[in-house]
Amino acid sequence: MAEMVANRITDIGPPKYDEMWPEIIKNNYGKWLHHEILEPGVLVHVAESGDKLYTVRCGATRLMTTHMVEDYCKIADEFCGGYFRFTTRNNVEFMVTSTEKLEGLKKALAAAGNMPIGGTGHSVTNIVHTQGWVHCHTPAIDASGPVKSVMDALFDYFTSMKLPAQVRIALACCLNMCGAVHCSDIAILGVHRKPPVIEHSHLDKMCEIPTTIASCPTAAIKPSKVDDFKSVAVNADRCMYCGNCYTMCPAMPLADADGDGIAIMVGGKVSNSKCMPKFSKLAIPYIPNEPPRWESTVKAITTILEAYVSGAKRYERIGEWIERIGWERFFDVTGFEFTKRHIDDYRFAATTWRTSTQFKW
Amino acid sequence: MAEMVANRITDIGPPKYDEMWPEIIKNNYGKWLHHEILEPGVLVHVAESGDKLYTVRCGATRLMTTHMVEDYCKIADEFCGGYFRFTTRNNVEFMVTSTEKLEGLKKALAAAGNMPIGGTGHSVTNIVHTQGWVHCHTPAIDASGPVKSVMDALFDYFTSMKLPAQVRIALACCLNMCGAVHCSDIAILGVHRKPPVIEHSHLDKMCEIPTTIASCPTAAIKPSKVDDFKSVAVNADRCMYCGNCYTMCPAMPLADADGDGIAIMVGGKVSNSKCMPKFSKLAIPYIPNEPPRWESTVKAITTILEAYVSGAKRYERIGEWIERIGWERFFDVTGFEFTKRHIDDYRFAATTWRTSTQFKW
Amino acid sequence: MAIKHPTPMLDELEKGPWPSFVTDIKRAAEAGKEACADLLGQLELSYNDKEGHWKHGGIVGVLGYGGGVIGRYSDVPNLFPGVEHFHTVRVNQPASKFYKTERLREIMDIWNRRGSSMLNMHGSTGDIILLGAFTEQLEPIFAELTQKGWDLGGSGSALRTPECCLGKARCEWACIDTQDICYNLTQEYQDEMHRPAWPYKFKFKISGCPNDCVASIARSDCSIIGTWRDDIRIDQAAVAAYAGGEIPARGGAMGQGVKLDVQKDVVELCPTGCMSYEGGKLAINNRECTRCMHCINLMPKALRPGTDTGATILVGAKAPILEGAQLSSVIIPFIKMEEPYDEFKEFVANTWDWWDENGKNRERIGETIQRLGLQSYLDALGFDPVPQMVKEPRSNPYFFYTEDEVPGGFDRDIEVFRKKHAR
Amino acid sequence: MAIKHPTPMLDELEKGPWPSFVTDIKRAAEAGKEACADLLGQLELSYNDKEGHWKHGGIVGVLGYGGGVIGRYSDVPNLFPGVEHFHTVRVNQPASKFYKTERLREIMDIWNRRGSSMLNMHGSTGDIILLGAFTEQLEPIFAELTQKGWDLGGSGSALRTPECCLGKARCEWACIDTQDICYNLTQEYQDEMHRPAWPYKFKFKISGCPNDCVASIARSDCSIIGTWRDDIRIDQAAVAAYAGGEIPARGGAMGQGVKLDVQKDVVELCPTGCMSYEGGKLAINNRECTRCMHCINLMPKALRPGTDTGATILVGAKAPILEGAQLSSVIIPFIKMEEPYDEFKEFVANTWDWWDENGKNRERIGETIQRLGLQSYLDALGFDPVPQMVKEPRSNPYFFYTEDEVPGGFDRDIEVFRKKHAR
Ligand code: SRM
Ligand code: SRM
Ligand code: SRM
Ligand code: SRM
Ligand code: SF4
Ligand code: SF4
Ligand code: SF4
Ligand code: SF4
Ligand code: SF4
Ligand code: SF4
Ligand code: SF4
Ligand code: SF4
Repeated sequence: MAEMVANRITDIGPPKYDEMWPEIIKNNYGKWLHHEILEPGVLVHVAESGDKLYTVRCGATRLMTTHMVEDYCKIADEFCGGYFRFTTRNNVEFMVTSTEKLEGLKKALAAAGNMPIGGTGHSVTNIVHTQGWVHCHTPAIDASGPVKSVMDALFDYFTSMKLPAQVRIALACCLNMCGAVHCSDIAILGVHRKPPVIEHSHLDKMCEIPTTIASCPTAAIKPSKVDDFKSVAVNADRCMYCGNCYTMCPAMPLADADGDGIAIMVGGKVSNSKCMPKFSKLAIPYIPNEPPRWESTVKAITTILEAYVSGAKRYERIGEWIERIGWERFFDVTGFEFTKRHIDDYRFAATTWRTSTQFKW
Repeated sequence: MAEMVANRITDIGPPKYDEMWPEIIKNNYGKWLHHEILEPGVLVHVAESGDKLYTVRCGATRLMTTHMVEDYCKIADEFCGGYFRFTTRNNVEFMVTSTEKLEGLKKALAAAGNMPIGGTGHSVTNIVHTQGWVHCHTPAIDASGPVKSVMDALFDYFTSMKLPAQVRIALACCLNMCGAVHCSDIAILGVHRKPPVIEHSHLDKMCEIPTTIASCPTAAIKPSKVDDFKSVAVNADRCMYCGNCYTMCPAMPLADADGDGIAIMVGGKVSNSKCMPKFSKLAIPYIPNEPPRWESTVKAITTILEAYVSGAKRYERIGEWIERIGWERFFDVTGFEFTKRHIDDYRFAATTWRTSTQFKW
Repeated sequence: MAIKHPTPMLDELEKGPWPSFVTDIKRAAEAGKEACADLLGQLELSYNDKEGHWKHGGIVGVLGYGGGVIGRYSDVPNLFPGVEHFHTVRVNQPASKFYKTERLREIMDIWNRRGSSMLNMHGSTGDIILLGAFTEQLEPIFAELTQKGWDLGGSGSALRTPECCLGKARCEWACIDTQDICYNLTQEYQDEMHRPAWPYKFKFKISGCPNDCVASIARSDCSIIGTWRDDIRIDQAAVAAYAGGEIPARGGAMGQGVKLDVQKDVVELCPTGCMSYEGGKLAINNRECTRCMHCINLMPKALRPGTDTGATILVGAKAPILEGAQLSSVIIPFIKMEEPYDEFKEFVANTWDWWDENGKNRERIGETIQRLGLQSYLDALGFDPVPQMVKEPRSNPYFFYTEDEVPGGFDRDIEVFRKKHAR
Repeated sequence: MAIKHPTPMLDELEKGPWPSFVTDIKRAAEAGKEACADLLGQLELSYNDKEGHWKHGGIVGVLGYGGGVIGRYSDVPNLFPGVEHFHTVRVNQPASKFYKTERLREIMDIWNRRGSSMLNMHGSTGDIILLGAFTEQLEPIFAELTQKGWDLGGSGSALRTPECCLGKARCEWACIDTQDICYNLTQEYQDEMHRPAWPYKFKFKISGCPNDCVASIARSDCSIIGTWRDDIRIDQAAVAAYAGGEIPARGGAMGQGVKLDVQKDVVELCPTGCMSYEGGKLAINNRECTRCMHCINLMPKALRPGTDTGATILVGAKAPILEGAQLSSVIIPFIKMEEPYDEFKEFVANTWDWWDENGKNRERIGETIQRLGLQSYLDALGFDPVPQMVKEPRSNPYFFYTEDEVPGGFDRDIEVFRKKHAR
């Protein structure tokens, strides 16, 4: 063991970035002048030197095999001098230095069949998402399945740029919200609806009871003795199914076929362009899990997008559009039901109530 | 006693409103068509019937004697058929039905010397205020003195209509804020700065200790035994001088010549016109009490008004102006210091922090 | 009696163009009111000390009433015996504060004889405040007042004196009869006003339109604000007159000469962008209008509220003690407010029941709603949630279900779960 | 090995134009990866059950590291032995995710041999996620990775893998060297990343400009966002070309044909109203500009950020668990970000000290700031408050003083008070 430690390489960090750059980036780093989107998914960046860099963006699945990576590598080797990159939204970008190479690249991508070009400008770009039933232990929904189903339906918006502005969709499979679901134009959020079921016979062995109790934001958990086991009890009236207790204590699973499903939130954004960053707000509290194609979820999202396309002004993000027309009108034009769950009752609730006579009928 | 009760008239409520109306209002109630401000302080309302009602608004002190009321009554008897009214901001309004009577009325008011005409339209109208050292038990400041000092300085804005929009000033002599100080264009607020001084020898006799403890919003009060007296102790670090304990317990006075003074808040409004109602926000945390003329307070307010006049667009209330230019610019143009006290740390604090890169240097 | 004490500080407040309360009080002192002479003396002392000189109020009042009188005693009575007692009597003002001088003089007469002759015209809640009575005068004052047809207003943990804007009496925009509503509620709830029985105070304020001239949205637990459901009435000829500068902008609010720029001042400042002005015609897309009043305010001769009028009811405004200030929030987007206001009174009864049952001591209804959630209050009212109640839906994902809403309920068997999912 | 389990549900996800993860995984299964075959089987079971089939993670890892590996076990291992263990290894990505295929293949090779061949490219924090390892493979994988010059990213209550936008590599707007900052911080804080010692996780994300293409303001405890202090650079000839329709609006973001309306689309949508366009000349009052990027975004050939560049530092973003989601808040309005970033690192050290000392278990720094107040954090940093830190000043009147700030201090003598004020 000691030897092993001695031989071990640790704390070296990742490779340095510049090793991963194609020549043209090495030459023009920090010296780009401007860019243009030539067609959906195809960008050109022009440097002070006059160099031009053509980028082709392809939709990717994020959850992928080494085979898929190898496919990307091959294309990069053939057209891009052996370099390519992933975007912050899990798309793949191939870069070439001439229009001739660009044409060849585009043909090769088309031939691949699973490398759709798009996601730039006023499009729906790739859905940022999490792991779902493929890996995590707390999901209320799958991730890759709903993403695939939604992107199939919105494919035309990925390969075109006909929206009023950028639309960013994110999915998170539980309230932990790994990603930027809380600030997305449209957010698909996995929600539980049942309090944890408690495994009294094992809880004391598997979990620290005080930490478990402390983990609950609503103080719904109390110590309790059940059948001579030291355990806990959950006050179902106070539980909001956040799953934080389960994170601390595996003896309190939440997952339930009938309970779990999807909430849709809308109108968030991240960039500081025009308006400040915004949180997404609740549009639909619950849609059942419908594997394998999550039809109702897909329909809800296309409904939002269609209302947005027909109602928004150019350059308006979804949140800006809704704030201009008013949330009361948003529920009107989408036909979504406004329920008691839409009314905030958490910490800043009072800041969301309508303290004005200004509203629309 | 029983007889007395038998004879007593109770629960009759106020006289009915219509008994107090001049003839022209009886005739045209609910039938007014439009109005116009003929000059500062002088309005005309035109009814469907063609009747015209001329109103003259006079600044008044609110804190007044029966002598002053009698002066008003005399004018009302002479020119207004024995009717007049008070506005919701403690101005006095005389109403006549012809321009001839209007001229006579205006002359009489001018002759009175203490009935300045104004307060309409884009003016500074009367200051809504509270009782101060003239009556209440919890004030940090006087009310009528600062009001008189400020209105003297702003008199020209009362008798003219040259501001970008209406400016409503309010004063409250302690954090109880009797009035609409929390939603005024400019608010003058009496603040204490020392924790209560505790009269241990009498506290238990004068106050209920549990209620006293419960009254503190920051839980700064704890039971305590001092010199054998059952009493309370205040954790000075947690006390924010709100005076709520004193409201419940007279053995805990806060007033202190060195501690007390004025905070200035700005940018609030009430009407739903254009933008929704807004709270006033802290501009200056503390200005010492300077009886009899509160020079520094007067200066702070004229500074705000001058910056507003030179910076605002027409129809912009103070709060709208500040939000357009940004609070960072407000502190710039007024020269007021931005301090740690301006940063909220109460319940909704996080909603006031700048969660964006958008700001001005 | 005349002036008893030198007041060099207060004398400074006799200078300047704004009316001087000092001059006024001196006049009363000179006319013989010791209370006024001593009030000046004590106030001068406060100006020197930079501290007030009143004791914490004692419990005084009139028989059978739990409020309407605020006790007040000087803490330097030896120096100023005329204000040793200085209680206030809150007299319920007539709705919107019109006065027949004859009737007002009834009060002045009583007050000159039995009190200090000092007044607040009016208190911040709306009452006529008689400022400075000795304890022994309270019952006689009350007896004389009621005999003349006047009654006390509210104080303590009770309904406070309702207040309203002048409304239909002189304003073309009043969408509801503010004075009648104010009077009717005051009469209906005499008991609630005079016999405190609640967690804390409760205030009604009534404004005829969204301009809210009585600041009800900021200062009342229940704000009744006039509005309309149909279209803004437009007189295109008058619009043209505004555009041509024949009528001054905003009813002359900036002076007679000021011309309105219909496009820039009205259309472009409309918060919903629902107006247009083309070819000299003003058009409003009323469906998108939020009835903010801006355009009407700027062109009072051309535009008027609609005719299908009623009120928006908002609940919960208050000053900052303890949980921070609140504005009222929309609870009923629209209600017809017609005499005898039964629907509204039913809502009030349900509101008070809920608050009475759930409110903590010294907790305003706005705070109770914050603590228990708007939904809990709506449930008690039997109201369905509508988007008009919020500026925006929640941004957090923390919402609740009841057991019957979720198929299979909340009770699950860990054994069944473990059959599918090994530990 | 090939396909082991029928997957009628998953097969539905092979249809449609978007790339199918099912098709991809099937390919790996067919190429012989049992893990992939069983992953498909277990996922199909989840689709049937509408419940996931992973156990709560166990504690696994590599020697000397407190994180970088997330344990995961199937709860139906008998059915799907290939995924009985399915741990993830978080490999620290190169800043902004450019890859030389040769280097990327190093990882793929290791992973094909020793793991499931499943990946997340990339995880939400930015790592290359190797998805599905058996426990016994963890050390060998780690050894091979490090030998090739790769290291693990963060997990647990530690610094998480920093992430950045592509910045100067391909974007004309980058005001800071995002990749170098990201790399430098990653190297500097290897210990903080690999040996969890804090109340909870901590994330850095670096964007080159306020467009924030790495969503740092929403997803990182410390957001480093490029900005500038001087004037936006204008090329008036290019402005004219936009106005004339020679260059498409927003760099072609709506297609090549779309013409920009400089007045309507740029000037009128500028949030500060600090632009004007008269006589064909675009003017910006830079003093009033809040550097929102809108105008630059719409006319990338005509406008460019200034040249006195640096970063705004914001702190505290996080997902909703527990206190609700937060965005980062401005702490340092402007800082020059120049190698070796000493000033910034001093700020980081002070930040971590304060959080370490004051943060509760599982409390993100944003929550600690909420609980203790922004001022407490600023005090620890030794920073003066500036209005740039807030959207607006407080609206409540509840603020504190220290004893030395108030003349006479806090200790008062009730006897002295009572001498002036009788009880
Ligand atoms: C490649 C990428 C950065 C990277 O390091 O990988 C990137 C690249 C560019 N972004 Fe971005 N953005 C990228 C993620 C983002 C994100 C992050 C996100 O979506 O999670 C944002 C914030 C989104 C939000 O607000 O919710 C983002 C907000 C912007 C904006 C501001 C848009 C707005 O008006 O709100 C611009 C400006 C614009 O598009 O005019 C911009 C502009 C650009 C430009 C034009 C910058 C340039 O001059 O090269 C690049 C091409 C834009 C395009 O695709 O139309 N980029 N951009 C990311 C591509 C993601 C993808 O695959 O789709
Ligand atoms: C007399 C009075 C009502 C009463 O029952 O006593 C009244 C009367 C009128 N108000 Fe008011 N308002 C009166 C207090 C208020 C208040 C309450 C307050 O200030 O405490 C407000 C809310 C103030 C706020 O927003 O902070 C108020 C907000 C308005 C507005 C909206 C102004 C705005 O744009 O925000 C208008 C419309 C306008 O002026 O164009 C208005 C308009 C009017 C009109 C034009 C209504 C009419 O058609 O007759 C009246 C004359 C206005 C003028 O003086 O220029 N009235 N008005 C009150 C006079 C107070 C005074 O003595 O100065
Ligand atoms: C007389 C008056 C001020 C004035 O100069 O006009 C007044 C005077 C007092 N108010 Fe007030 N309030 C008066 C209108 C208000 C208003 C305005 C309104 O009603 O429109 C408010 C703000 C609106 C609201 O209700 O929140 C107001 C908010 C308070 C509060 C804070 C309540 C809160 O929930 O935040 C207190 C504190 C308390 O109740 O303990 C308070 C308490 C008090 C007490 C009883 C002092 C105390 O701590 O016990 C004062 C008695 C003073 C005295 O010597 O008479 N007073 N008080 C007003 C009543 C006159 C009238 O009946 O017409
Ligand atoms: C793998 C990944 C999701 C993905 O599919 O990409 C992920 C997966 C998990 N996250 Fe996450 N988080 C991942 C990025 C995020 C992000 C996004 C980011 O970093 O930009 C967030 C939101 C931003 C933030 O940090 O707040 C995020 C917010 C959370 C939270 C909520 C934290 C909070 O303060 O609100 C939790 C709950 C917790 O820590 O107990 C959590 C917890 C978890 C745990 C450890 C589950 C748990 O309860 O213990 C998940 C392990 C799953 C697994 O099986 O591997 N994860 N998590 C992401 C990390 C991959 C990587 O290293 O690149
Ligand atoms: S969102 Fe929840 S379920 Fe999904 S990966 Fe993150 S922690 Fe796991
Ligand atoms: S799921 Fe959340 S709210 Fe429910 S008991 Fe667990 S920690 Fe508490
Ligand atoms: S604001 Fe305070 S001091 Fe002034 S009257 Fe109201 S309770 Fe009394
Ligand atoms: S003044 Fe306010 S904060 Fe201070 S002890 Fe009294 S109740 Fe508490
Ligand atoms: S609130 Fe409306 S109706 Fe009442 S006086 Fe003011 S403008 Fe007129
Ligand atoms: S009332 Fe307000 S929202 Fe309606 S049209 Fe007029 S300005 Fe626009
Ligand atoms: S954040 Fe700014 S610098 Fe970075 S890629 Fe996006 S636009 Fe370019
Ligand atoms: S960057 Fe934004 S604020 Fe600055 S000039 Fe451009 S649009 Fe206006």
